[in-house]
Amino acid sequence: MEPILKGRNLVKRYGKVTALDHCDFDLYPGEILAVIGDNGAGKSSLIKAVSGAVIPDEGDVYLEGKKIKFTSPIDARNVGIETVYQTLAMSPALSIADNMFMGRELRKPGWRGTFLRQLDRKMMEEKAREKLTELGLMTIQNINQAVETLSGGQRQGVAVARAAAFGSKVIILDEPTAALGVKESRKVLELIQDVKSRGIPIILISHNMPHVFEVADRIHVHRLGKRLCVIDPKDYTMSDAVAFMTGAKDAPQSGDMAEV
Amino acid sequence: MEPILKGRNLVKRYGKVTALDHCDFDLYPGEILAVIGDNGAGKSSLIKAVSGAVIPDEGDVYLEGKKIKFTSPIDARNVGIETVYQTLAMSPALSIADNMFMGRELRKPGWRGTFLRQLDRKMMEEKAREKLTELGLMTIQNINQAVETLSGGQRQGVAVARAAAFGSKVIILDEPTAALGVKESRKVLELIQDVKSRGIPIILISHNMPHVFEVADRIHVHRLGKRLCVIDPKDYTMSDAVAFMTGAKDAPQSGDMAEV
Amino acid sequence: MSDAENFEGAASAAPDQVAQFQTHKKGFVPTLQHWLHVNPALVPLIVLVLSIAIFGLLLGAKFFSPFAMTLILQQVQIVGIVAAAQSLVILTAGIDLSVGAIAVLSSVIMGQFTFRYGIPVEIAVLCGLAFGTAVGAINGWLIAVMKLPPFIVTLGMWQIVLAANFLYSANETIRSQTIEAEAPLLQLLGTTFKVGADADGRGGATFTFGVIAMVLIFAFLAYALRQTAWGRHIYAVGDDPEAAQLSGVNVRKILISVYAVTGLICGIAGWALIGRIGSVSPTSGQLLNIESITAVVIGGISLFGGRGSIMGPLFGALIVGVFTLGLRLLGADAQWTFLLIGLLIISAVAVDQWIRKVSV
Amino acid sequence: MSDAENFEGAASAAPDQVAQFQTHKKGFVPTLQHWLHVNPALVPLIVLVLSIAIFGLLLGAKFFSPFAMTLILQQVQIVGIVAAAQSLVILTAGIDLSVGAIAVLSSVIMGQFTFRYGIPVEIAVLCGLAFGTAVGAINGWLIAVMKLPPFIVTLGMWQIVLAANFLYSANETIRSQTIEAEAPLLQLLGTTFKVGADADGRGGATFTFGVIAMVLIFAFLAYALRQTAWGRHIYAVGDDPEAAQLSGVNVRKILISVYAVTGLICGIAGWALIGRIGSVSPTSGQLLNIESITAVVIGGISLFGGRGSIMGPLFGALIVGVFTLGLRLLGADAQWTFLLIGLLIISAVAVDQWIRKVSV
Amino acid sequence: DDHKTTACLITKTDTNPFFVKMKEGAEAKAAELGMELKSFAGKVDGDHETQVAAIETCIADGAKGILLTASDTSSIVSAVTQARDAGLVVIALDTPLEPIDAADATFATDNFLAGELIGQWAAATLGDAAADAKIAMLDLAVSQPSVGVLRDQGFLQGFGIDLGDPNKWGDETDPRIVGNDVTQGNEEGGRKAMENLLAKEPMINVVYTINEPAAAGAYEALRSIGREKDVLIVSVDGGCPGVENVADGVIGATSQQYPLLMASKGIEAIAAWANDGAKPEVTPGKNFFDTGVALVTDKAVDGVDSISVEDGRNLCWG
Ligand SMILES: Nc1ncnc2c1ncn2[C@@H]1O[C@H](COP(=O)(O)OP(=O)(O)OP(=O)(O)O)[C@@H](O)[C@H]1O
Ligand SMILES: Nc1ncnc2c1ncn2[C@@H]1O[C@H](COP(=O)(O)OP(=O)(O)OP(=O)(O)O)[C@@H](O)[C@H]1O
Ligand SMILES: O[C@@H]1[C@@H](O)[C@H](O)OC[C@H]1O
Ligand SMILES: [Mg+2]
Ligand SMILES: [Mg+2]
Repeated sequence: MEPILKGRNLVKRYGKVTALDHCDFDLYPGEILAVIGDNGAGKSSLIKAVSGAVIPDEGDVYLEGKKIKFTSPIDARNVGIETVYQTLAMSPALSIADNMFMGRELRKPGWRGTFLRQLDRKMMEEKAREKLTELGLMTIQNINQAVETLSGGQRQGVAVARAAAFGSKVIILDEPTAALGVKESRKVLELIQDVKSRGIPIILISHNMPHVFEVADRIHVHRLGKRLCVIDPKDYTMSDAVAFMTGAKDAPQSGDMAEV
Repeated sequence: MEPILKGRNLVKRYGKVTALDHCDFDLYPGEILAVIGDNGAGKSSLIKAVSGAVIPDEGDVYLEGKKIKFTSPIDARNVGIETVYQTLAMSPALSIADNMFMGRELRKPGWRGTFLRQLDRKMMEEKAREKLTELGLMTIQNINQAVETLSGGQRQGVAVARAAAFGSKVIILDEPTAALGVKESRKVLELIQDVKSRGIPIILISHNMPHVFEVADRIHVHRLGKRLCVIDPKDYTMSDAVAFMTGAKDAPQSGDMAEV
Repeated sequence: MSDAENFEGAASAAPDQVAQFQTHKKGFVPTLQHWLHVNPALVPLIVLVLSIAIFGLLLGAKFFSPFAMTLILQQVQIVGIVAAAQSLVILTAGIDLSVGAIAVLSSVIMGQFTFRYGIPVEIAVLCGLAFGTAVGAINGWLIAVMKLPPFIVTLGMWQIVLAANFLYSANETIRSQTIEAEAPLLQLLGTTFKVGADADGRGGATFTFGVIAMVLIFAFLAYALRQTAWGRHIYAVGDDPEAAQLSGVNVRKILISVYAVTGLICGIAGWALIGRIGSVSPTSGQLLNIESITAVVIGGISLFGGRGSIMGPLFGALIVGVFTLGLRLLGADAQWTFLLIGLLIISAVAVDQWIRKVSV
Repeated sequence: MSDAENFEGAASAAPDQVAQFQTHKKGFVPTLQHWLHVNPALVPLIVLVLSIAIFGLLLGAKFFSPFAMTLILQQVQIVGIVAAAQSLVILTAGIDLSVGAIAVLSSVIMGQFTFRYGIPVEIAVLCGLAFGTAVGAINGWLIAVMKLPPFIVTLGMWQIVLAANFLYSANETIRSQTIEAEAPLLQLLGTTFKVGADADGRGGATFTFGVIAMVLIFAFLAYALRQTAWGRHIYAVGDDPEAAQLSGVNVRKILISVYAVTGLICGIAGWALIGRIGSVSPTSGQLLNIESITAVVIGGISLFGGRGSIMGPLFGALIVGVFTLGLRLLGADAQWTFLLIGLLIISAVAVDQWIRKVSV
Repeated sequence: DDHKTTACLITKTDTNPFFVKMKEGAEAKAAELGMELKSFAGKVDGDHETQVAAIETCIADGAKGILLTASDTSSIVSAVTQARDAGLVVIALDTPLEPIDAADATFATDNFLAGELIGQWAAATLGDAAADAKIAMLDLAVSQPSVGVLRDQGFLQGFGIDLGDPNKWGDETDPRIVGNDVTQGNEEGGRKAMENLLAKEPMINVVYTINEPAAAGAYEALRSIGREKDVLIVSVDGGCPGVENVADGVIGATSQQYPLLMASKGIEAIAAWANDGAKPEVTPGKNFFDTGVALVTDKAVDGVDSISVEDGRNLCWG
């Protein structure tokens, strides 16, 4: 089977630090791929490289088998790849609704939209509220509240809701539950399952092993800027996974690696 | 027993939002007190109010039974209360060593320190490296690296190391392991135990129930801006705790509340 | 810890109820503060109304007349138009020091193209506006694509355009009478109409097309900023350009378009300048950059970008106009007026800050 | 998932080894880039050396002589001293528009206290310096305690101090000859000494105490910024004031002290101004704010604060000086020089940006 | 007092001692005649809009007349016309408007003549050496305001140099001119401009300066390289510090103008207009009232009228 998103030989250097060191990467259609690894292993750098947020120094990215060059995250979004970055990428002074629809605002129907390019604020607010309610995030009191007035977890919820609402080909989540409470985390996991059931593949970066083992179809273990191995959560235990990613145990031979 | 740090009737409002709603709070000597609660429940606001980062609108804070008014985090630090804020509070462009010693730089011995007020950079770098190594964070390659070049987890590690190194009376950690990997989280938990064994009480905010139940002596459950109850982890299960904090179950009567 | 695996399930029974905190009432002043916090453009408006009231009390009919009131409008029209443009730039966390130079060279181009080369005046005006837009676009390109700091790009551009202005115009003024006779379109924005003047056309409220143009530009930008995606993106870019980029805003396009629109508006300001002073004068407008920035900041737009309402700078410009005229009518001499305007600038912002602060 | 409880234990066997990536060599240019990235102050230094070399080639001995080289030093000394002060402020993410006005009024105070009131000149000089410090401290107080934006505070202060300057001095110049006869201390920083002049004292390298003062101020600030806690705190405040506050920096104290030191240095600049122009003239120094900011930005200090090295602005000021003199010697007239300096400003920063960028 | 006649004085700036004295002269005269004076000024030389606003303010204020030194002599005309239509008398001081009859009257120095006098004096002082003089021209500003152009061109005319276009400086081709540089009319600018030109040609021996502060700055530059004794500096203004500088040999000669006279004449004219609608007369043979200009030097030369430093001191201002 052809991976929907593929990276080959990706290299990204920051000064003397090599964040990605000839790294490969595969995401297959319809799957949930977890990416795990130590802090600083290069996970965020990897997903930035495949989502247009940074341009890799070397190596190629393929979407559905075709080589692509994303020069900005907008390119990736335009082909349906939606990312929640670890830093969340929100405009603090703008409202939740503004942030959710940033870059793909809805315009009023008719001449006011076409000629005056007027936004349909009501519609956007309604939809935003709907998405947040789905995630159980309506402890947020006002959809027009500035994002900077939200708690850390509330912010993360908004970012995840945005990605889920708009991703049509791939959804990438970089530690989406890091700041979330138990209840909110559950909602996100449910959402991930839900997105998968719509046939959209997901990349999930997480340090939470129980969550990873609960939802992942395959686990990409990242170590020292490279893909160390890919394992099937049904074949290995959490202890194994932790041992691989921390270097406590040697990685399984590629013959044993998880195949789709 | 007299609490070492005590809050009574604390109120903090942000515009229409009441983040703290007549909230009480007690930390006893030598204990690890976990604070748990939904996103937006007001946990961060609470610890900000007792560490001088915000000035509560109403209510009082007591340190060792004496009423105190912190007007800035510096006041709190001066009496030995060290806090890792959820936002980490680092200067991105400055080095790890600079950040660790921010506000309590070491000066060279002798006249160069006294008269020229020259910093002892070497000493600071050495100590910083030592602390980070203790936390297993020496995947960081260079102690003079700017903090903005660190991965999210590495940054969090630096912040925790700073607090652990300098806290002498109380250490407050607001979600210290949120961005940390498995290995790094373990190190932080070990560190917490270690600090406790030095007799210093700790406040730990976390959404990670296994971690909370592993290390906490008492658990302060926060809900809707108030202390809902305090439970002893030995008397309740994680499910109970989650049920209390999310409102799925009613809180135990105060008679049942955990006492020291 | 036997429930380790499924403890999270306990959350599922949780109520989905929205948190309800009691709302707190604290009387008039906090309510006002909160209301102003939500509508920050009202702060300069209130300062404006107060200062008109105070000068009106001190000076009586001399100041509080339709004539004097509309005079202020005329006196601030150029600064006002430029401040509208400057606001856009400042909302993106930029700054444009070249606004005055662009306005002046645009007006010189309109004049010289008409008189030196005999180009039809309509086309000359368009050339002037196109020139302003082009210089603005170059600023934007240098800032967005070359990633140079706005302060330095527009500082350089200021000097370049100003020197070009003197070189090109040979510092020649085109006289009002000549323009009036041969190319009245250049003076279009100076056309006045009076309301309530006496039989000789004296006194009464006097408006000019330039004043109306200023108001229209503000209204247009207010619409664009609130009601179009372009406007929301301007705020996002000013707030955090990296986040904006990651969340799908074409930051380059926004920046280039903002500086280009700024250049265009400066071109219009140049045209209005001809209307206001009658002639085409290459030495005008030297202080427009500082004056427009002052208006913007008194109007409550943050120099760090992303925050503030476009109507603020209009009130900001008017506040300065009211103070200048009021103080002069009170008989303060020029240096005292400068000194007091300096104090005004600081206190206007201090009042603003006071109103915004506290836990509102 | 039976290992749910203790899976984390698996990490304990992990090696504590530090990650080792292979270092990559890519030849000279990347190495240079990396090196410059680590030492950003070198970028303006290189631009400076290159521009001296180019003008030297074009102009030969006329330019590349001890006389011309030290002339540039003398011409930039005032801007240089003020740029040192401005750098401090800009490192805290502030800006000081009042620098020139403070310098001038300080010099007027030194002169008028001596001549109008007959105060001993030593004390008059101290009063001038104290005045500068006090105005700076007021700026700092308004910014740090009242939380007003630096741009607006110093814009207001600029107007206030400048107007006060004209009101106080009554625009009276104190002549060089009078000062020389009665209070030579005022001209101290103008004292020259020559190295390698001919028998008549012509040609050769000419230094003034003012130039030396400028170099000493830079050296002192470079030390303070790198080697003292005060300096590190300045960077922290500029980087993220909230984070600095939370991590134990007394942000207020730092801001007030920075603006006060800036005022003091401006006072010294005022003293040097007397040395340079011989007389005490209230109309001097009007462009010092723009000129000093230009030097700072060409010198590579970010206007957003927290980043840059203090030596950069010294080179920045010298770059502008080299271009001004070089272009004049090449025969460019005043207007063209003005235009070319505009281009220089943009291109110097563009080169800087180019050198810094790419994945260094 | 509301019944007092109000007069306005609008100057280019009020930071230049010349205008400060003008204002003092006007104030003194107004006080003497029981009038009220309001003065206005641009922020910088060339600040035209502030002057327009000032005229409007005077109209709003019900003033009887305006004394004006215009920054932009032709652009200001429409504002002046507006004022005259509103019944005010407008008198140009120091700087004639374009056209000159746009104002009701003009009391001014003949700036071209002021330049011509110092040019003639310099040429005569050098004698034969004038043929290979090396001249530095220290002008006002890159925008080439008219006072600066008139004095510069007057100087060159007096020195015997072909002017090219008499409406701008810098287009002359005479090799004796080392170069033009701008000073902003202050000491600092004077010094820097002088240094720049000296670096170009160290043997400069004649320096024209737009005004006396610029001359003082140029002198400092010469002094620092030890050439102050062998260079002839000429200037315009005749302010008291300038005259002292002539006495001390810093400046060789300066053309003195009389701002106090302009101002007091102007106030008198407004008073007359307010009383009986009378308009002022002009100097016979000229289209303005010439307040006069005199060359101040102790080294008089044949063929150029001059007054002594002592006389200059008695007439000086500021
Ligand atoms: N902009 C940058 N400049 C310099 N170095 C960087 C930059 N971004 C990342 N790095 C470095 O690259 C390495 C990989 O970082 P990355 O953020 O990809 O790690 P990660 O696996 O996502 O870690 P975490 O789990 O902590 O988020 C780290 O050593 C980091 O210091
Ligand atoms: N600066 C602020 N301005 C306005 N509202 C704020 C501000 N800080 C916090 N709040 C609001 O106060 C409430 C409590 O926030 P707080 O950060 O204390 O929650 P928390 O319990 O720490 O949540 P989390 O687990 O997500 O960190 C939230 O509703 C939040 O939106
Ligand atoms: O005549 C004036 C002159 O003397 C002064 O020095 O500068 C401005 C001029 O208008
Ligand atoms: Mg990461
Ligand atoms: Mg929190």
